[in-house]
Amino acid sequence: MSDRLKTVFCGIEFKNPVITASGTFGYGLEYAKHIDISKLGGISVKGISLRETLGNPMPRIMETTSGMLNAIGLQNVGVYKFINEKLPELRKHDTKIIVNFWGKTIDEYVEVARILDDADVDMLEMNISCPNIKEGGIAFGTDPKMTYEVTYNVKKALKNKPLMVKLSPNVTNIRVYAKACEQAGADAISAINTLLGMSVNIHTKKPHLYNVTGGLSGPAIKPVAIRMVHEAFRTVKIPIMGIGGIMDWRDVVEFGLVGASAVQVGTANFIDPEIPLKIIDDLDKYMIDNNISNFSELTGTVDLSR
Amino acid sequence: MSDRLKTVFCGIEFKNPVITASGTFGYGLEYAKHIDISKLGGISVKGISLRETLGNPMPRIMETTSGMLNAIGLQNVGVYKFINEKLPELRKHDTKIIVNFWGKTIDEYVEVARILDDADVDMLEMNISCPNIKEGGIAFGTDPKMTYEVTYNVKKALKNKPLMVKLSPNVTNIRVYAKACEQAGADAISAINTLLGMSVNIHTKKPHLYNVTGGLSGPAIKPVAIRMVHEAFRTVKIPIMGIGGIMDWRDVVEFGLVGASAVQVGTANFIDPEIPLKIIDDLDKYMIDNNISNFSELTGTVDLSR
Amino acid sequence: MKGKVVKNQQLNDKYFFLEIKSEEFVTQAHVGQFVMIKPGSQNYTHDPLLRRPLGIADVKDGKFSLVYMVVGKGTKLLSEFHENGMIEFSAPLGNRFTLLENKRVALVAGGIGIAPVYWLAKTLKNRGCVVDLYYGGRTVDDVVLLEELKENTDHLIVTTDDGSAGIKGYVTLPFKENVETYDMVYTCGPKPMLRTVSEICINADIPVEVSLDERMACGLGACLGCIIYVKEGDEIVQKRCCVEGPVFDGATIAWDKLI
Amino acid sequence: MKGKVVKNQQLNDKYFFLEIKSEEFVTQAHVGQFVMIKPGSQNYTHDPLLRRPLGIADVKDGKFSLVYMVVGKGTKLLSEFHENGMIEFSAPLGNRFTLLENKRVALVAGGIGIAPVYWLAKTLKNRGCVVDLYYGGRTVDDVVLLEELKENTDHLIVTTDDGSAGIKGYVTLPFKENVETYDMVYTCGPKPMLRTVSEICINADIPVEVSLDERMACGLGACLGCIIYVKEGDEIVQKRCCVEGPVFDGATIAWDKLI
Ligand SMILES: Cc1cc2nc3c(=O)[nH]c(=O)nc-3n(C[C@H](O)[C@H](O)[C@H](O)COP(=O)(O)OP(=O)(O)OC[C@H]3O[C@@H](n4cnc5c(N)ncnc54)[C@H](O)[C@@H]3O)c2cc1C
Ligand SMILES: Cc1cc2nc3c(=O)[nH]c(=O)nc-3n(C[C@H](O)[C@H](O)[C@H](O)COP(=O)(O)OP(=O)(O)OC[C@H]3O[C@@H](n4cnc5c(N)ncnc54)[C@H](O)[C@@H]3O)c2cc1C
Ligand SMILES: Cc1cc2nc3c(=O)[nH]c(=O)nc-3n(C[C@H](O)[C@H](O)[C@H](O)COP(=O)(O)O)c2cc1C
Ligand SMILES: Cc1cc2nc3c(=O)[nH]c(=O)nc-3n(C[C@H](O)[C@H](O)[C@H](O)COP(=O)(O)O)c2cc1C
Ligand code: FES
Ligand code: FES
Repeated sequence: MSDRLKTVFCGIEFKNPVITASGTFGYGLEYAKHIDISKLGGISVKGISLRETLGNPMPRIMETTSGMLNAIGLQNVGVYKFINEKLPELRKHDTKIIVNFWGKTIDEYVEVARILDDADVDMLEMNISCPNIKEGGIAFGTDPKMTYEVTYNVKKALKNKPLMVKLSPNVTNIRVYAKACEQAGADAISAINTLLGMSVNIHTKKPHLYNVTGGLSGPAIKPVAIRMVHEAFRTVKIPIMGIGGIMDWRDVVEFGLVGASAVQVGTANFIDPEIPLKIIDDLDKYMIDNNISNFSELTGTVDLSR
Repeated sequence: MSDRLKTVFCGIEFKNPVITASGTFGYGLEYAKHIDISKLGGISVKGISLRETLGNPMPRIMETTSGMLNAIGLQNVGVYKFINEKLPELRKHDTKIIVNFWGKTIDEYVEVARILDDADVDMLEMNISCPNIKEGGIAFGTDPKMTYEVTYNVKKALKNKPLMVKLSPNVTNIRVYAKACEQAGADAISAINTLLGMSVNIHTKKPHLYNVTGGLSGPAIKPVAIRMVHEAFRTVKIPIMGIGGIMDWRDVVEFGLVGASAVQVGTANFIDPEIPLKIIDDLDKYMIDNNISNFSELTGTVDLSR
Repeated sequence: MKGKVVKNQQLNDKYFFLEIKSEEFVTQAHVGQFVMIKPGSQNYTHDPLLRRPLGIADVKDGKFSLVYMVVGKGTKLLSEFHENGMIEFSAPLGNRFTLLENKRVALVAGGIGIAPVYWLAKTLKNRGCVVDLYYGGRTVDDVVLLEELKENTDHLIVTTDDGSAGIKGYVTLPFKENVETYDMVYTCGPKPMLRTVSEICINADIPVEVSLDERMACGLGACLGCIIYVKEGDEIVQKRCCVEGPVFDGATIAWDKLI
Repeated sequence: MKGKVVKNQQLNDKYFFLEIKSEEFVTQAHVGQFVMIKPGSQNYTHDPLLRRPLGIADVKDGKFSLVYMVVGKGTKLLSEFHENGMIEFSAPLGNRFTLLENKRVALVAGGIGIAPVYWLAKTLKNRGCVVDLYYGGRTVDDVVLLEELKENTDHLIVTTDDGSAGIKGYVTLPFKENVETYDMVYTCGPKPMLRTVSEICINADIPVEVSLDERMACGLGACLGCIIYVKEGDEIVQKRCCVEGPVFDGATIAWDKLI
């Protein structure tokens, strides 16, 4: 890996702009058996809450055309167990750790954030956009006032760590939400989370997911994600982490062009754990071939002239 | 084709519940050379406006993973030329004609609707959800008050023809829009139009579409469409025409289960003009095998018990 | 990982036997484990999107075998692989069966559940066990590889629901009659069958290992899409089928939460 | 429509020659028309989604031929078709070239633009024309089927940008020198070349037919995705490349709106 891949995002230096997306990479350790995770720019771990959460009943996943639906329901070990049991192991690998977290109330969001602020992690990613839990989650992400409110309060509580807010694509106008985050003091935004979808088993007549609806991810949603990152980039000045359907280096360049300063790879990790590493290598080649000395040179350089 | 496929929708009897979607089937006549269009339940023609419209500059289309983006810009011959030149030809084929229409102001919507109300067509489909024109279109479809307003005014102006309103998926909560249509007097709704998307050519750094963004259609979006029809069905009593990513009879059954009383096939027509006819045949077989005497028996029967 | 297709043989209308050459993989694999396999040769198309889990049905001479049933687009694409084509997979994944030596064991397989059982039978036989295989299917088309299975078992009892092969009726019936005679039971197949076999074993106080089959996205323990509910003392806890399984102690599975 | 792959031959690193058997189709096809072809054998996968337009490069003995260049996932998948595989397409589509008899004609082809020109050359030759083919490519790898073309033309002038085959330089140069000697010109290739050829012809007052290449979704005139701008008197009007084209009068094309 070359220096040219180094990416400064919210003042934090990532080895490269390729981070694995929350919920698709476990606590990182699951993948450490299969790939060298220290080669990653960073890892955004599975959404953490104050208390351990068991998630939704099964079935929780279903494939759709070039996508998948999930309604895991934010199952996680809780913030304390994460810090005590997962983090020390994870820290043995030389990569940045972003902790994705959520709560059911603003107070819960603030409490988890405070705890993480004092833990040995690099950055917080606040999930206000998970479509798969009834309370909290999506409600915060689909009402701009709530988005402002929760962001403002969490940011106020943080002393050490940058705060990135993860936006929901299930809104009429993502610009409003990006703006709300910026105004409330967020250091960055990440976009997008999953689109709300559903599928039904025509033989049993039951929804494929116990939760009825679930989050749609994968290459199917990439055009929506690209559009939203583009819109957000034209609206706010804080940096954007681009997410949604990334399968190869070309997708990363596309996200860069519309305004991403770094990216997250999600569903692709399921398809082949080697994908993020391959993307990093290929991106390096692309940058050499095109004489790009840093990924930031690409950010937002889409040519809108006609 | 059997009697069991007959579908009454807004009091109109369609041969079967399979209609070709607006913008994907021209004025019907283009396809008459390739398939027997009289076998279709109906045809929703390309969105018509008061005056001829030239649409957007090229490029207008781009393929995405299991989907496509389009920004045609509602090119059409205008309502008079449609009625005088296209309709008489189209009427030689024994199938129902739904006229998809749009305007830039409420007055324009009302005027086109009035003209069509007196023409030899079966039903009107009001497009308030096209993402590809700057004025009108999407603005009406992403603000519930505007949706109510335009629906109310158009409905008031109509004497003869049922009014179906086509909803945009680019909203936070489609239930609100479905409700607004119902309250304003719409006879039916159709859902969904395309999702707003974008893609960029990484070599030229230009957006693939001249219009920058475009409407995403095809199997990629089906899970979103299924979810929205499901939500709309649980919110309103007026019938729903399900649209979005239908490729085969299984998809039609899935839309039926979540609440569609009929469906529209869009992008699939591009892939193979035979698809809608094949769907009709296969649906007939499915209904025989499952002892279903009318498609309406399926409508909304998804099993939500756990 | 990549391997070369040595053979992709159609066994009957539904079933295929796929043999893949892959030296690096083979030495690490254990009986009961599975692979996540890419159901298309093309990295540039994304439908189907996810890899598909398939049990390892045999390992020998630097090759491994899979037995699969064509049920959807992934397995249909798999069936179109040509000889010498390269195929991608992650493997070996999951835990393994407990392998006894010189004991009397029963294997109970239903339909495509034969895949991991095939290798298990061979292995236990090689370890000096007396191996009885109870193998049930809906029709004659659901019981495959009978010749090979006969060679690797002491008794092969075949049943079909419609009597088109072997004894007519459920495979659990002949098994139940003899359950007391075994030191250990292994089973793989549809969940209702697995439950019945487990209950028979619990009643007879015979240990039983069950290979479970849940829809999987990652196969690596990351997505939490493949949860199995297991009793631990008074509690019911969650296990990931892909990592803590697919083999579970049949006496601990919380069947009511699974079926 | 369906046809059987008779041959899918790799010509060089990029180019393939695909021959498809399809009786019903062949009798209806005209020179200059194209097919929309499904770039995968599987109806149950939807990536790539749309059919791809390819010019008809030859028709004979109940078969038709395509020449294609692998540029993306659709053409890559096409290149993986095996002999005897069934392939789906809609055809024949679009308008056609005007076929003269017993005249002197020039064909100017650039790169993959050779596909429709191949059949055109043969046909015009059979109609008693004197056929000169100017055929340019970037490198030697972009000029294919030279033997066959030589047989079906009176003069074959090959150029490459790097001189790796034929004359070094643009194909429009040798063509321009002789333009006055022809009764009619036909051209297919990259848009800048088509424009130059058209301008040369306009200046020399020679009629020119241009086969244009626009991204297409339907190929049937329904989607309005393939608009070409054409001068009609003082007006610039829209034409659909797939129905009113792909062959246009080169003197009428509004190039500024296209390139
Ligand atoms: C650990 C494990 C081992 C397996 N071993 C084998 C094996 O050796 N041989 C074999 O043929 N199959 C095996 N399966 C099942 C196999 O993974 C599925 O049949 C396959 O993924 C279906 O893919 P598809 O694309 O053809 O079907 P899809 O189009 O995805 O689905 C078609 C039908 O199959 C059902 N289905 C899909 N995935 C699964 C699944 N994971 N479990 C059960 N039903 C499913 C769907 O509900 C649907 O009805 C195993 C599954 C697991 C989890
Ligand atoms: C009427 C007509 C006739 C044609 N005849 C031939 C022919 O005989 N032989 C042949 O090899 N090609 C021909 N083409 C071009 C051919 O259709 C494209 O190369 C093909 O669709 C690319 O598909 P893909 O999936 O491989 O590439 P994609 O993955 O879709 O795209 C790869 C690259 O090819 C470019 N591309 C895609 N579609 C087109 C297009 N329609 N025109 C130009 N560039 C495109 C893209 O911009 C991109 O850079 C013809 C096109 C038309 C409209
Ligand atoms: C199984 C699964 C679980 C997920 N869990 C989380 C989560 O806990 N927190 C979160 O913010 N996003 C979660 N996501 C969303 C992803 O991080 C990502 O935003 C989304 O999948 C789109 O990216 P992709 O198309 O690359 O997968 C999850 C996605 C999947 C598929
Ligand atoms: C090229 C194209 C043009 C379209 N034009 C219109 C239109 O004029 N009016 C309209 O209401 N919808 C239009 N649509 C949307 C379709 O009618 C349909 O709602 C959408 O494509 C989703 O269905 P599908 O996935 O089956 O294509 C268009 C879609 C496409 C792809
Ligand atoms: S399949 Fe992902 S955790 Fe088991
Ligand atoms: S490709 Fe659809 S109109 Fe020409």
